[in-house]
Amino acid sequence: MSVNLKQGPFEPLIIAFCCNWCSYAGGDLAGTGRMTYPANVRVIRVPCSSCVSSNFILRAFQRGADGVVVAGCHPGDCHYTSGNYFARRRFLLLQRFLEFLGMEPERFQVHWISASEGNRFAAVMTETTEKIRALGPNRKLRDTR
Amino acid sequence: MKKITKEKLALFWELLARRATLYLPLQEDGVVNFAPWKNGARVNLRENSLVPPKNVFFPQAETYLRFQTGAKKLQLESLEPEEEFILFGVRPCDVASFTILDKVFLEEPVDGLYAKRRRLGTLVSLGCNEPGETCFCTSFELEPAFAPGADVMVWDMGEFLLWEAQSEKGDELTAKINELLDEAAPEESASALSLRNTTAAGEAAAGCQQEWNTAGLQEVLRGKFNVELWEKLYHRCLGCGICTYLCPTCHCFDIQDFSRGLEGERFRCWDSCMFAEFTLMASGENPRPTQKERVRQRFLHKLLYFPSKYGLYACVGCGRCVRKCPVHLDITQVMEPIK
Amino acid sequence: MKITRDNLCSSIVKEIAEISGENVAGCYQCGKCTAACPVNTVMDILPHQVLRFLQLGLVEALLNCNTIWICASCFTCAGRCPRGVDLPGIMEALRLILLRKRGFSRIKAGVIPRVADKGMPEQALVSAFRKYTR
Amino acid sequence: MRFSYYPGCTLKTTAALLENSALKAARALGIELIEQEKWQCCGAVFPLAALEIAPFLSSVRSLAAAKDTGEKLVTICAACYHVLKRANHVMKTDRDVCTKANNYLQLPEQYRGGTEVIHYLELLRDEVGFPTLARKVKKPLTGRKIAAFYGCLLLRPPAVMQFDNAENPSIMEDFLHALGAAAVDYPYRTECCGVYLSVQNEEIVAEMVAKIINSALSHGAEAIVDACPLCHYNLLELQKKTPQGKSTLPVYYFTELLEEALDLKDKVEEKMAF
Amino acid sequence: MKRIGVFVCWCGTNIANTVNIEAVTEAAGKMPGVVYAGNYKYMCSEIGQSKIKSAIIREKLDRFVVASCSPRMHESTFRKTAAAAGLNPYLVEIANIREHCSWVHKNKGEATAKAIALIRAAVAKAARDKELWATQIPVEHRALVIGGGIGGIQAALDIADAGFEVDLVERTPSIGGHMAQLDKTFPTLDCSACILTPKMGEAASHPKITLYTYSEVEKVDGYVGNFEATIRKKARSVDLEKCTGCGICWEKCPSRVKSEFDEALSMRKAIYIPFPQAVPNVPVIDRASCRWFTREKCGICRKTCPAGAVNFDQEDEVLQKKYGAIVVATGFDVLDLDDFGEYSYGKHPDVLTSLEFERILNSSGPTGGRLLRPSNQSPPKNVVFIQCVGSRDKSRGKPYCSKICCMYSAKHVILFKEKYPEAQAYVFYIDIRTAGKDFEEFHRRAVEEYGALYLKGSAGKVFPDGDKLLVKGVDSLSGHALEIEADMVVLATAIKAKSDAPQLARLLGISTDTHAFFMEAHPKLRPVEAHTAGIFLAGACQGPKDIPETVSQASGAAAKAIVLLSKENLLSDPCVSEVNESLCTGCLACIKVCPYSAITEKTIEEKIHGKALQRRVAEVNVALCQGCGSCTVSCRPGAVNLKGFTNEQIMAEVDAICL
Amino acid sequence: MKQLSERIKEAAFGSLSSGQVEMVIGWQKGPLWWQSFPAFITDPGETASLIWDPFSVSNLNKYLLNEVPKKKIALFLKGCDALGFNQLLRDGRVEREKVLLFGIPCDGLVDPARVEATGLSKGLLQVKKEREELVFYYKEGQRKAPARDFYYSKCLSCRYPNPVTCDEMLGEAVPCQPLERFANVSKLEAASLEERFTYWSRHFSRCIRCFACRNVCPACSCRECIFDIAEPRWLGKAKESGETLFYHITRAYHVAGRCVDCGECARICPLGIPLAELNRKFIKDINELYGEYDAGADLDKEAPLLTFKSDDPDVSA
Repeated sequence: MSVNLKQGPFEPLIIAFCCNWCSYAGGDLAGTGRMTYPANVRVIRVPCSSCVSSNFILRAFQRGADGVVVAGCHPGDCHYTSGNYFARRRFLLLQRFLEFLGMEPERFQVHWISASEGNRFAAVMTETTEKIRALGPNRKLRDTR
Repeated sequence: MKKITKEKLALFWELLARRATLYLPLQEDGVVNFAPWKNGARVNLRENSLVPPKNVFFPQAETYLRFQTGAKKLQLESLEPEEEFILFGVRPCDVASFTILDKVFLEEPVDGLYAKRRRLGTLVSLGCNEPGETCFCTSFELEPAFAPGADVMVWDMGEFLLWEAQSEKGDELTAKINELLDEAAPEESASALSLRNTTAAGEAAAGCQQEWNTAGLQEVLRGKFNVELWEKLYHRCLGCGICTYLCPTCHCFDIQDFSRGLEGERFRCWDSCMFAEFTLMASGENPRPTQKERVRQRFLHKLLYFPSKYGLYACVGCGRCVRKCPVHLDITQVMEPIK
Repeated sequence: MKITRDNLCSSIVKEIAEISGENVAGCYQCGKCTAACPVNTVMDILPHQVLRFLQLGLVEALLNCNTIWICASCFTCAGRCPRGVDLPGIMEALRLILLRKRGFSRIKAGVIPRVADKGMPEQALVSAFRKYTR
Repeated sequence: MRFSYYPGCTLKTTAALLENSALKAARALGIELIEQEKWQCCGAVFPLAALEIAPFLSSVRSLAAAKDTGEKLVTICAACYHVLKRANHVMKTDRDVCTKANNYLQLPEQYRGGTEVIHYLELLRDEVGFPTLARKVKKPLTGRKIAAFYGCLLLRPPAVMQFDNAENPSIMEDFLHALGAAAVDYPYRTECCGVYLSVQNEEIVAEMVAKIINSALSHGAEAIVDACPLCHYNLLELQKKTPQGKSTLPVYYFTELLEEALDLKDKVEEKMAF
Repeated sequence: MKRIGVFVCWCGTNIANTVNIEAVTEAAGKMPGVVYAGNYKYMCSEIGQSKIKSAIIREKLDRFVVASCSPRMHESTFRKTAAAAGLNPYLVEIANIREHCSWVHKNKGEATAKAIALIRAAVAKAARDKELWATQIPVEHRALVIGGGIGGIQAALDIADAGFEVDLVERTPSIGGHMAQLDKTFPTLDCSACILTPKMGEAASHPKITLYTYSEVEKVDGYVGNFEATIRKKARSVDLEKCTGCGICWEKCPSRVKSEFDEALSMRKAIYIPFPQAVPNVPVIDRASCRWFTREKCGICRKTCPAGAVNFDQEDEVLQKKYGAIVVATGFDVLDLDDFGEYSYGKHPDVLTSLEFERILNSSGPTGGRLLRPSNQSPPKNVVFIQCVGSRDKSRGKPYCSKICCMYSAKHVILFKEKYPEAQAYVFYIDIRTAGKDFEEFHRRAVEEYGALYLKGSAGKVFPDGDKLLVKGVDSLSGHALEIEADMVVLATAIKAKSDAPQLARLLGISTDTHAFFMEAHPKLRPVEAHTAGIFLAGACQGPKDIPETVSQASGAAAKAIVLLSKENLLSDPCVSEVNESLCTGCLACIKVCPYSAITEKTIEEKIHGKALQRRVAEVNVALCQGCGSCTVSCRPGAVNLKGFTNEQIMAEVDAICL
Repeated sequence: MKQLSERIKEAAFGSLSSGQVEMVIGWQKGPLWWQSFPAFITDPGETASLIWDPFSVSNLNKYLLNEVPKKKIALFLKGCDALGFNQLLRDGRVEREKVLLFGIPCDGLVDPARVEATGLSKGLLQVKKEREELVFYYKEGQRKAPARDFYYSKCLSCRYPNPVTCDEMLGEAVPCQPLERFANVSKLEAASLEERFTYWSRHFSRCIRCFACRNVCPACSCRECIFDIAEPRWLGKAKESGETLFYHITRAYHVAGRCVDCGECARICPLGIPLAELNRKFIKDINELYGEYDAGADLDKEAPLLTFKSDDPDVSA
């Protein structure tokens, strides 16, 4: 059963697509540094933020995610040189489009987190979880089945 | 014959809706479609709906089975429609479409979901006052202002609606809402008949451009499977599903599963012979590889295969496809050269 | 001198940061502000020292110095600061703290007729009032 | 060429000379400066405190009014230029302040920094062009050695003002060259004149002014030009009180020279019919 | 049906303390496709791995999931385990329940639930794993070194000494770089030329090194082990073979231009060698200032050349060569001081940058080593050195420390004082940074033996004041604003990346940091490698460095290149993109987003409805593809898929996590 | 207009009879006044049936995807069609040398719904355009009205009435005075989140997934559409608001930076969903964020989603 259908107070489900080279490693560093953040966040490892298709993001929302984070290397630092630059364009447009359709913009966030920013990783995930918790469950893009 | 004055309509809808779910032609963003009536909804009795009311009996998608798989066992739960409803304002052509759908779904093997909905629903037809530009129901010997298959027949006489029950279900409904109905004066009742005559005449008259002689069409089409005309016709088809989805008689469907982890549900949903994937087989083979075969299938199915099997054309002349086909692949026109 | 955490993060230090929008930790004491300042000779606390005092939490001394009143907001320091610290903004914050809290005025009413008579431009009077009073 | 024009308080009183000469020259150069209706005082100083919005609301109103006409907003007074340009910068870059200012002002249309604020000197350089100006000069100031004084308000903070190279500006020198004069380069031309300190601490200002004047003199200047009423006052009045005693370097507004070079100086202005 | 095994690691107490191992194992056992789930204290240990191996055989597992630490830690370990048990190593997935779970959550219930979700995702992904096979790529045994400064020279020599061919490409007419411009080097005060020139000669005469001076790399294609570079040898207009370097031509040449080598402090001719020890010692005609080329008159050099080496008709030569490895050693530039008008640089001849000062000190420099004021050729008595001009300046300059200025300023003080013992040196500094062998001692000598006055503070403005310079500054320690009357002012100008570094980075497919220095693959563990395999970095092109650091990094880069060049073949990562040709529409958007030019178009023929049809589709070069997956997103119908991270797999992960 | 239709016939006849092309795609007229539809002619003798009238709205170039010509195909392009053609060219779906393009300057086409809304459609037999006016023919006689009053709204904001590419122009270029095309998008942008959501859910709830918007789109030219692919099945077939949203978001997103703003999606939607506004939101954002870009107008300009600048605006976190 999806996290947000459980009994009790609303607990958001947040899916984070993290690029292997920066953000996933930043997540690892958050772990090695024992920096806590809410367990609501579940990370999917991808090679690069440019590898995250809008399809996955929409799919996550359909299947019950309350928030989606895409995290990649800082612009200019992409392991693959330019992937995050393309991702930045794709996601900025998608973000603005979703907002145009009436989705809360907070639900889909993009962050640049380097391998050395374990604290930032934890902070972003904490902050995102809190924001989404405050927003309540995603009802707009969700599959109701 | 009964009547109800138009001022009472708002009350009337409310009363009906209290008895059962009430489907009415509602207008939203300039588009008229059948939908459950809610207070404040804008009822449009002038125009026919864009999407045919078949979706009330045969929804675009409906879940009928839930399943859950464990390590060993599979649990199933079937779902059935339970809700009684009234479908008000169906035009006689669309009422006739149910006769066609009944042939498909109610003959053995009977389609349980459709059958149940037919039982649960009461059909109130609204006669047409004026034929539309693309109407050609008379081509199929239908009457624009009279639907024998409806439970209740209603005519819009301007100030009031005339109401006549035509079946047991119709009588029951009439009894339930009798408080709002008045007896129609004899001359008022008679006006319904004259309306029937004038509209029928209107449509059949030369003024209506869609008069299409279907006599002997079935025979003509036999053996026209491989004529060169199809080669010419199909080109402009875009392969979209507008014609089939807006057709009151098209009834093809697909069955799909939706699952999340170990549980899920099975549903059926409209499909269209215009789509390339419609006949695509798992092997990758497609017996109707191009739009030519698909266009031919659609026309021949309506005008040859169906009548051959069931004895009536699978078209009621509602004109929706003529009106909405983006490239005007007009059923009334394309048959002419074949003939 | 005793330095305590309370001094370093006193509410007034925070208030200065809030009013000026500047982070005094950005300053690494290169002194370029002082070197650039056209009125540094008549200041009792030099511009770079103002930042150092703030880093040390020594606000009281700053509120009693003449520097903040002498700073003419010429922005030479801000334009050259390698750390992008807006010192005139901090000076303004220090002035505002005094002007807001005590409601005092730095300007003596007596000077007005004298200077106004000399054809001093409105601009000078308005700026003086804006800087010296509330 | 048509522009919105923001005069400011000082130009209407103590610095009328600056305005009159500027407007006269503008007409002669075929530039239409349309004075804004109901302009309000810019406040003379830009509020440096991050939390203060109220003091520059009047500037925003002027900026928004200029946007409505779709014209660039011309200022002549250096202080007004400084305040309006900085206010505009904030409106353009600080969303938060921008929202607050808009909420407060309740303008018919949101203002987000769309107006371009330019100084009269920029008008001459970018819209008229110094070469064109040079061609229009009737009485070139040939042989005159003049030191330009920039002061603070036009140049700093450089990141916001972007008026010219803040440490090494040339616009006034280029202007002087266009008028046929020789521009004197001297190190103190971008220093502060002491601004409003003259109200309370005249002696400090006198010392600052002395440095400037002496520097200009020692580099051979015969006159000094400026673009700011306050600099003008300080340079003109306080050089008399310099510690070294009276010095006699004449001080002009740049527009006075412009007027002179265009040969408008003694002409009585024809009434413009509007 | 797949047969998936799940192995949950306790990681001692690291995981087990926060995650209920038993509950997780039980839940994993019920997941679709899972036929076995077990757990062990240390899965990565020998015993743990052998447990996995035996389970693979016993339970006939065809793939497995390890729930343990980060895949960045042990993915390769468990892939080897799989291979050892006869499974394809790419049939392994890792669920990171340590770094991403047990270590960052405190509540055991929540952590357990999350661990289960992560394993569910890994299982869903594993179920869609396919066998993947690495391919072998042959290696071209030749290296390309770009940049002929001390870094490039050192790297070339090291690689060549290991027995591999090296091509050294230098843009200017001579190798030597900035080091050739220096007078002495800190902290030993060795003569720079004395230690550099032999190296230059060695490089020129090494049988394995080919010098391409006055040449530029125009294009680099290919991939690790198989780069293909296009090198443009600009027309020198002088025949390298015939020229004897006698110097008659440049003596006679009538065109005078500012010398780049002397930082524009002296003039050179249109036909010139940049400096006396240039290698090759063959002049080049600067066509932009040569009268023959600009006015078609003159030709004196051609007439006077005794060897007949001058050739006006020489044309650029374009070479294409293959290389296995590339070393980038393109060095640095110094910051442009346009934004720092307060120092009067460019307005007054006695205000110099350190590099200009270096040339004035140099015996082969514009003054023949006599340290005189450029304004009036008189000996300076007071020299003010200002450090951090543009360095550590996030407003107008560069936020970083240029690293070498403290030391060379001390050197300049010493050299100045050696020449003029009676004179005074002043140094404005913000902080003194002397981390390095003998550096602090050197700095103290400048202060204590040579009496330089070090002033902690900054100079605010340099005013030309008569024939002097008035420096207004501050001594922040005493709290005094200062005025110093100086004869010369020397600005320690920030080091910056070469202005065309971003273009070179694009050309090579490597990345730059925010200041356009080339990025190393890892700041600590892979400091000499670029992100792109087969490309190595040496010297200041990667960040400010002094000579010994540059040389050691160059040797490091050379060592890395040698490792690569000594292999016959390389194995490529099989996680690369592939194109489903039947879905591919041929729009080729993927080509546009591929950072490695790994996708090309090809024409295929297929039969559609009986008609033979040719159409274009995309094709991935598996050797070039680095597996970023950008192409997969650019492909609307999803015809391009990244092996190991297919659309199906990521979608399955999403679905599984959302349960 | 008459002249133009004559020229169309001539061009068609000429190119077919000379053997230059093997097929001409143009428009023919149906019996009803608004029925003008694509026609595929291979016989020079049939070219006389080709027409050009205020209802020749169908974009012909997408049909090129179905045809595998040995020789060339001749095609008539309006301004919007030419942009679409260029997009197909850019996507590698047509070969320029396999088509002969006749350009048609077009200042706007008539929306039958607007005619109906005015009541002029009753008994209407034929509509013709004469200069700036429409002439409505009835049994009883005729009526006239300014043509622009009846144009599709997409035509009123058309910025490329004259084809940007063709082999031969038939007719004089027409002037262009487009209305602001982002007015609706801006209006929606100014609405609250909930208002926007209500607006779009109401519209999307009508969607029957006939895919006409996709099938007509010159930027939707995939051989197999992501929505049709069964494995993996991205788009489910249920009538679920989530699925419908996925469809509309993804459709618009896939044509972002590629949409030529021909407005066909919205015109063709039987349920009247304002689909073009979705595309225009992307166009507007792209123009604002990455500089003006008109897909199909300039083949040398890099598509905005296939390029980047290192100082592009950041994704707001």
